[in-house]
Amino acid sequence: MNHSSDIPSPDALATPFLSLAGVGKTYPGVVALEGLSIDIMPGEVIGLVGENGAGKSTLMKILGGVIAPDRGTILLDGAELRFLTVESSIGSGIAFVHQELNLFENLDVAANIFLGREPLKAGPFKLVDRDRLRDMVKPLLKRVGAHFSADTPVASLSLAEQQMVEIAKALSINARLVIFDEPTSSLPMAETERLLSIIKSLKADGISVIFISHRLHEVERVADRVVVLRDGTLVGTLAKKDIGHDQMVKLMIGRVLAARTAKPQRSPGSVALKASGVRTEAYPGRPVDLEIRYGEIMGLAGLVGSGRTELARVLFGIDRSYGGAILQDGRQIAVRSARDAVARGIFLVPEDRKRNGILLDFPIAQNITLADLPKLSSRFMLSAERERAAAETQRLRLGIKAPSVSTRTGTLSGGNQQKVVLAKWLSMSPRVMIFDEPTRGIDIGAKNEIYSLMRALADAGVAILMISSDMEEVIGVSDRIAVMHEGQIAGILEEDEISQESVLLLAVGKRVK
Amino acid sequence: MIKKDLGLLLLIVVVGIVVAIINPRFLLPINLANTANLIGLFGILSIGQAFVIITGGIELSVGSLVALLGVLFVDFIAVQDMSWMLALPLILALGAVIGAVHGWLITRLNLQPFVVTLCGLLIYRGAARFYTADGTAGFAFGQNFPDLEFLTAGRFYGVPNTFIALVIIAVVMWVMLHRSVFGRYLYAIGKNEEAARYSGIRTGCMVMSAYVICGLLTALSAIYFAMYTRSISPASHGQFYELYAIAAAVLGGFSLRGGEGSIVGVVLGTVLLQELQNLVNLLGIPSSLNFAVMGGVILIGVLIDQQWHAIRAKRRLVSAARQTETRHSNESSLPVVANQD
Amino acid sequence: MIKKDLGLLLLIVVVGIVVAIINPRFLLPINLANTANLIGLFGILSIGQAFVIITGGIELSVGSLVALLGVLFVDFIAVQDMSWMLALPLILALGAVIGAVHGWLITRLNLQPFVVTLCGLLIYRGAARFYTADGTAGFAFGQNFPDLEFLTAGRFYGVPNTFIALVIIAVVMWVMLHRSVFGRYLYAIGKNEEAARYSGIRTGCMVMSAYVICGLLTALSAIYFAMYTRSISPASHGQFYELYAIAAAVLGGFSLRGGEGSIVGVVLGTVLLQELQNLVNLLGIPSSLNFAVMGGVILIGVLIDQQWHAIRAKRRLVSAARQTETRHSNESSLPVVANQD
Amino acid sequence: ADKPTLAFVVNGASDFWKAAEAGVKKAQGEMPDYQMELKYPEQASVAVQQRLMEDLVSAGVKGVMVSAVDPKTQTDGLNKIGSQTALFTTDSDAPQTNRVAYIGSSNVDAGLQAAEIAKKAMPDGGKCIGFVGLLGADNAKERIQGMKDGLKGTRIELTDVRGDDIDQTRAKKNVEDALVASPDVTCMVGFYSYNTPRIYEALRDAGKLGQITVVGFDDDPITLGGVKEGTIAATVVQQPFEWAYQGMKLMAAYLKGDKSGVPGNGLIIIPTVIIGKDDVDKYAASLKAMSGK
Ligand SMILES: Nc1ncnc2c1ncn2[C@@H]1O[C@H](COP(=O)(O)OP(=O)(O)OP(=O)(O)O)[C@@H](O)[C@H]1O
Ligand SMILES: Nc1ncnc2c1ncn2[C@@H]1O[C@H](COP(=O)(O)OP(=O)(O)OP(=O)(O)O)[C@@H](O)[C@H]1O
Ligand SMILES: O[C@@H]1[C@@H](O)[C@H](O)OC[C@H]1O
Ligand SMILES: [Mg+2]
Ligand SMILES: [Mg+2]
Repeated sequence: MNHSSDIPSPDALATPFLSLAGVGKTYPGVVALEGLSIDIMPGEVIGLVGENGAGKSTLMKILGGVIAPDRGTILLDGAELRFLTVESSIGSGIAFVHQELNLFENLDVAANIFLGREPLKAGPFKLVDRDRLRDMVKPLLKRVGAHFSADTPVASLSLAEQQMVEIAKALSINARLVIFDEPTSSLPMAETERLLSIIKSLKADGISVIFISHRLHEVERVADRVVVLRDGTLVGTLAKKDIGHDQMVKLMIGRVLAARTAKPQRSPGSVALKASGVRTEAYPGRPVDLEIRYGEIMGLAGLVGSGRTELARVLFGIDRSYGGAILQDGRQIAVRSARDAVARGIFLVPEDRKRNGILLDFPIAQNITLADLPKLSSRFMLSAERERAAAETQRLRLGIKAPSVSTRTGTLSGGNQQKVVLAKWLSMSPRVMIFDEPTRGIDIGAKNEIYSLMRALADAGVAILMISSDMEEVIGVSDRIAVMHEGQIAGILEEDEISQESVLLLAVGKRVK
Repeated sequence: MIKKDLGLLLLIVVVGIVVAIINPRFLLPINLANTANLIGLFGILSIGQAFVIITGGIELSVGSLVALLGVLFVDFIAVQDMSWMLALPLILALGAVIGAVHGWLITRLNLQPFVVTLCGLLIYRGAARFYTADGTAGFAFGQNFPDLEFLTAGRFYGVPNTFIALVIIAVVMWVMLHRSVFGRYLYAIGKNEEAARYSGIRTGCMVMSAYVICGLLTALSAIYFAMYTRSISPASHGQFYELYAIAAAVLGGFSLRGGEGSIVGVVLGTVLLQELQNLVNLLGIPSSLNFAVMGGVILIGVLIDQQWHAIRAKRRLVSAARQTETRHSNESSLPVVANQD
Repeated sequence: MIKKDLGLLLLIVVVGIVVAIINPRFLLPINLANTANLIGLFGILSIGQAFVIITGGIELSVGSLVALLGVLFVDFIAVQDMSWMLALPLILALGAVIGAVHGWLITRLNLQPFVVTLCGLLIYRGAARFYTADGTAGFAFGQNFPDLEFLTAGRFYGVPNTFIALVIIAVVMWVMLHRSVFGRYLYAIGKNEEAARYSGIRTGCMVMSAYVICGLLTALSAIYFAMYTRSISPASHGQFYELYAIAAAVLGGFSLRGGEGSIVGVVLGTVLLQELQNLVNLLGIPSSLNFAVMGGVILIGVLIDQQWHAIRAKRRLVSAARQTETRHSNESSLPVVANQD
Repeated sequence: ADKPTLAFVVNGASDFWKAAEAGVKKAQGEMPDYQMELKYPEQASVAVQQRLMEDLVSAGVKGVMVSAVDPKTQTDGLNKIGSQTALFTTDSDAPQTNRVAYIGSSNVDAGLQAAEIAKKAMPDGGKCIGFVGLLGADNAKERIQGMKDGLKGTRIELTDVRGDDIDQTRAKKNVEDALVASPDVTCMVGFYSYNTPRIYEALRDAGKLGQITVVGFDDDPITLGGVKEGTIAATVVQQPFEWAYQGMKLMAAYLKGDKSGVPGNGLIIIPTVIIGKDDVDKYAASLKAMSGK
């Protein structure tokens, strides 16, 4: 079908334990997967890459028994699997870390990890053997490097810690194949490293892995073979020796991306926003001092739970602060609600897009105009025309891929949803923009667009604070980097001090010389 | 949305035709006017409820409020000799204040709407019964307030003034919900309150306003109900009216999860419910079946709506699959060509 | 969880002591037994409701079901001369079937629980009234069923058998909800149904089971209520019982959003509600205030709970601030050492 | 402080019982060594009423006079109360129980009297529709049956009785709907105390006052006004004041050991009375005197 599959791989003689043949899935209006065929060898790590909406999650959901394919066959050890359900998939030895977190905040860590597969006491009553459960969970937590215990309620974990629970859950299944669907999207560096080594140890045990990620460097490091999807079709397979960042990008989007190290067009201006001794709920004993200047992109790096999101929430008025002051243009301001912040041109692009960023059920136009309605209306009466025009302007400006601005936002790909969030703020002259993990789960093409947008904003004089756990991104995009450690700014790296090592050192609480 | 409303309208018309065929007196102007009158009373109540439901909330104390405010109104003007021009705004204000308190408890103290208004349901009825010492509040024989009575129980060219009031209120509320910034905010909050807050919307304030509007409209309809029955036994007056209002909203396409529904829908829902009540009496169906007929029709309505949606979605899916299949087979030659390149 | 239950227990005890001081007859064995009897009746009902609430659902038809199943039970054994040994399982089965139908409509046809059970509320009461032609179902004079009466209305060493039944059911249901896989699944579903599905849990089946359990327990209590009143006017019997059950669950720490609450909590909630009713009658408070007292106490309870949480969170924060500050100053020397390495 | 307590327990909240409250008060005034009170259940249901009585017994009440919600089938519950206190019934009797005596009207007789009113007002016959709160309640059934019996052999017919569950809005709409559905109706009967005023108002709104014969029950002020005006033919009044006043005194005497007031058959019937146009003023005056207003 294509050139790379013609080349015999070293493992060609080994028999695949799982093969997919002609698997396809259609949603109304979208072909998520055209007929797709892949063989998976024992002990093989397959990197699965592709743009947002390429069909990666769809393929994995089919394997996980979450959705049923419209056509095609799946063979396990040569026998056809029909009517795969979540249970039978797990039963066949397929473990699945979902892209969207699927944890239960009202249950503790142990209950979450073994949900659906609890160890039972003897007897007909299906009683949970809680002691055995705890014993089974402990080594798993240790393996993923978690610092929390088995009976911690999941509600009190951060997003990254929750992702660790998800990984532990996948490891708990006695699997022959583990699927990771963007497991690192909210994992910071150290934890990511640990995950990559976990994958290697799985491979050593003869367990196959499918690893989906938009962080191509990670894919490069662990994959034995890379499978590239575009618009639901398999457009290429890269054997181990051919795996490289540029090759993957070329297959994914059909062209090579220009280097994206756009440098600032101007030197930073005066201090736009200053946090002076601000205390957040997570670290009330740790005051934060931070200055962001007009025209610069200030990166904010740190380990999991170091308190970056909490700081952003306080600056944006979502959480109250537990002390300290926020100053805009040198004058102390009161930010008691997001509305106060918005009125002052301080905007936040939140970490959890679906929960805080957009209304999935609203048309694109209504999402874009939501924050600016008073301006787009006359005497509080909506003007459909003006709304549409404003939304259309933003859609063209940001290149949001959608049939029209009346399309339901929930049907867009992640990258385009993120652009809708951006469009909401860009239409109303920002002074300070806070981006919390702006490219979480977003493909490389869209990522680049967002980076250039951020740079353009900074060049237009906007002060930008970018929280990111993606090392490449922090280093590549920021003009300066503040690093947080346990709720406090451990240090600020100027342009010439920036390096992966210095960020890491500060992040774990060591001092950079 | 509009299609849904049309479906409901169709149901109303079909039921109307069937009833009219069995008993042509259904179409007598006097019967239509009587029914229109009650549509007015319950419609105002249901629109109030709709504002709360849109935010994802619920207002269960409506029936008890109709009793409490009704008792107070009648007592003020019939016993305390207060001028109705004073009593009316006073009761409306009281309704608004109670709505504000509910909104405050829900938005500021983070209590669940169901819980707050359930307590309201219990407390207000108790208060009403205590106020009259379990007696009845009513007018003495021959006690008349011609202006008030014209406004609340009179007719204008045969059309009940309560119905006219409903039409006016519905139009105002339609503009408010479907054409104003406030309405858009309510839908946004109902769909995803957090995202609305992150967009700088003062969600607490908006939700509170929804409860105030509900309180206000409930107070107005409490006055209308009081003037309709002219006597109120607080132990039973208005009992279950919250269910009528919720049922009308649900029939009219509102989702109790919030963020969905239209004013036209809730008015049509009210019309259908009152048509059903009228039908039970006109066709001589035993009174005991009144509730059962109502429940049955709501269930069937919701089921048809759901099935209709499901079938449409399925058909879309099938046609999508067919399209891609033909595309697929057309394209199947392409790779060969590509390989030859 | 356990702390919350303790708070509720404390409230129950304090209220009990105050009432006993004002009217020592509160502690008479006969009064305690009477109250325990009603705690048994309502407790069983509330535990059923709790199972549904845990899944994020609601069962509004409980009161009407108590009427319908009660009418049928009495009619079967008093009029149709069916043996009660046959009628009892028959009614239980009917309750389970009705629960299954609700569960089916909710899980398979995707209807909202509020809507389905609201229709149930209307339909079952209508059916009950129609069945008796709006009359009363009751036993004739002297019609006795000694065994059945002992089981349903008898006492064992002075303890009402209904209360004993409640204790047994509560223990079984506690194990089921808090110690079995099934219970764990229900909590998971209540919090996040989709995620539960992704974990391989057959959510539809589980939710259905919750409604079946609710139907079963409702049927059981319907029989108990029927044997308590020995007469059923279907127009009013069991009216508002769904609210009692929901109120008991809410008082007991259940969230109507699902996924939260404990069996001990709902039983204590029932105890408090019945204690309050008893208190109103014993202290000579006008009965008109009965509902108001109930509503007031629920509201206050929920408020205290909420405030208590808020205060605790604040205190935790302050102590955390103090701790980290000291830890911080201790640590401040560490990096220096590290640097010297 | 420990005076023996006597309780008068009614079947549901309604203005009808206000007169009884006045009667209790008057009796209390004459017998200060007893504590007397009137109790409303929160709802007109057997369970609620039974619970109320049980609690009263726990609270130490010595005598109970009850208007049972459903006396026919409440036998056991009433017996339980009767075994711990002196139990009297009122409003509707429960002869199968261990109650000491019944004091009240005969609802069958009241129905017969309603028939009398109809016959007198419509010598040429007519078609009646009735309205009532609880179709299933005993007093309603007996009144309806009594009226039907009384109308046997005449050209007047009671064709239908519509129920409203004590929802006043439905009570009024039922009348409006009846006017539409049965254009040939010539007479309307309000079986519960509030039904007659609702009939009166619906007829007034429809401009049919005076064209349709109205037969009433009880003495709601609107009912009495309509009778006086001539638009309501007449009303059958019960005497809850007397039930309460005489009943409480009787109960007190009984508890002191004086059983002479209890007749052999245990029935103390205080007759219902037809109040027509000419009797209204006198009756209203006596009501006023009783309530002491
Ligand atoms: N439930 C659904 N209904 C309709 N369309 C869907 C649904 N789920 C996925 N799609 C569409 O199917 C296509 C493939 O989606 P999928 O989630 O597999 O992409 P992906 O490769 O995982 O993207 P990402 O990198 O953003 O996670 C997309 O166009 C998406 O919009
Ligand atoms: N809902 C919560 N309840 C309790 N603690 C929480 C909660 N959310 C976050 N925390 C804690 O607050 C601290 C800071 O979390 P925050 O989300 O601000 O970190 P972050 O640096 O943004 O990391 P992340 O990469 O997870 O976004 C962490 O210790 C986390 O465990
Ligand atoms: O029982 C009462 C009945 O006798 C009266 O006629 O109407 C009101 C009822 O409560
Ligand atoms: Mg995906
Ligand atoms: Mg974060």
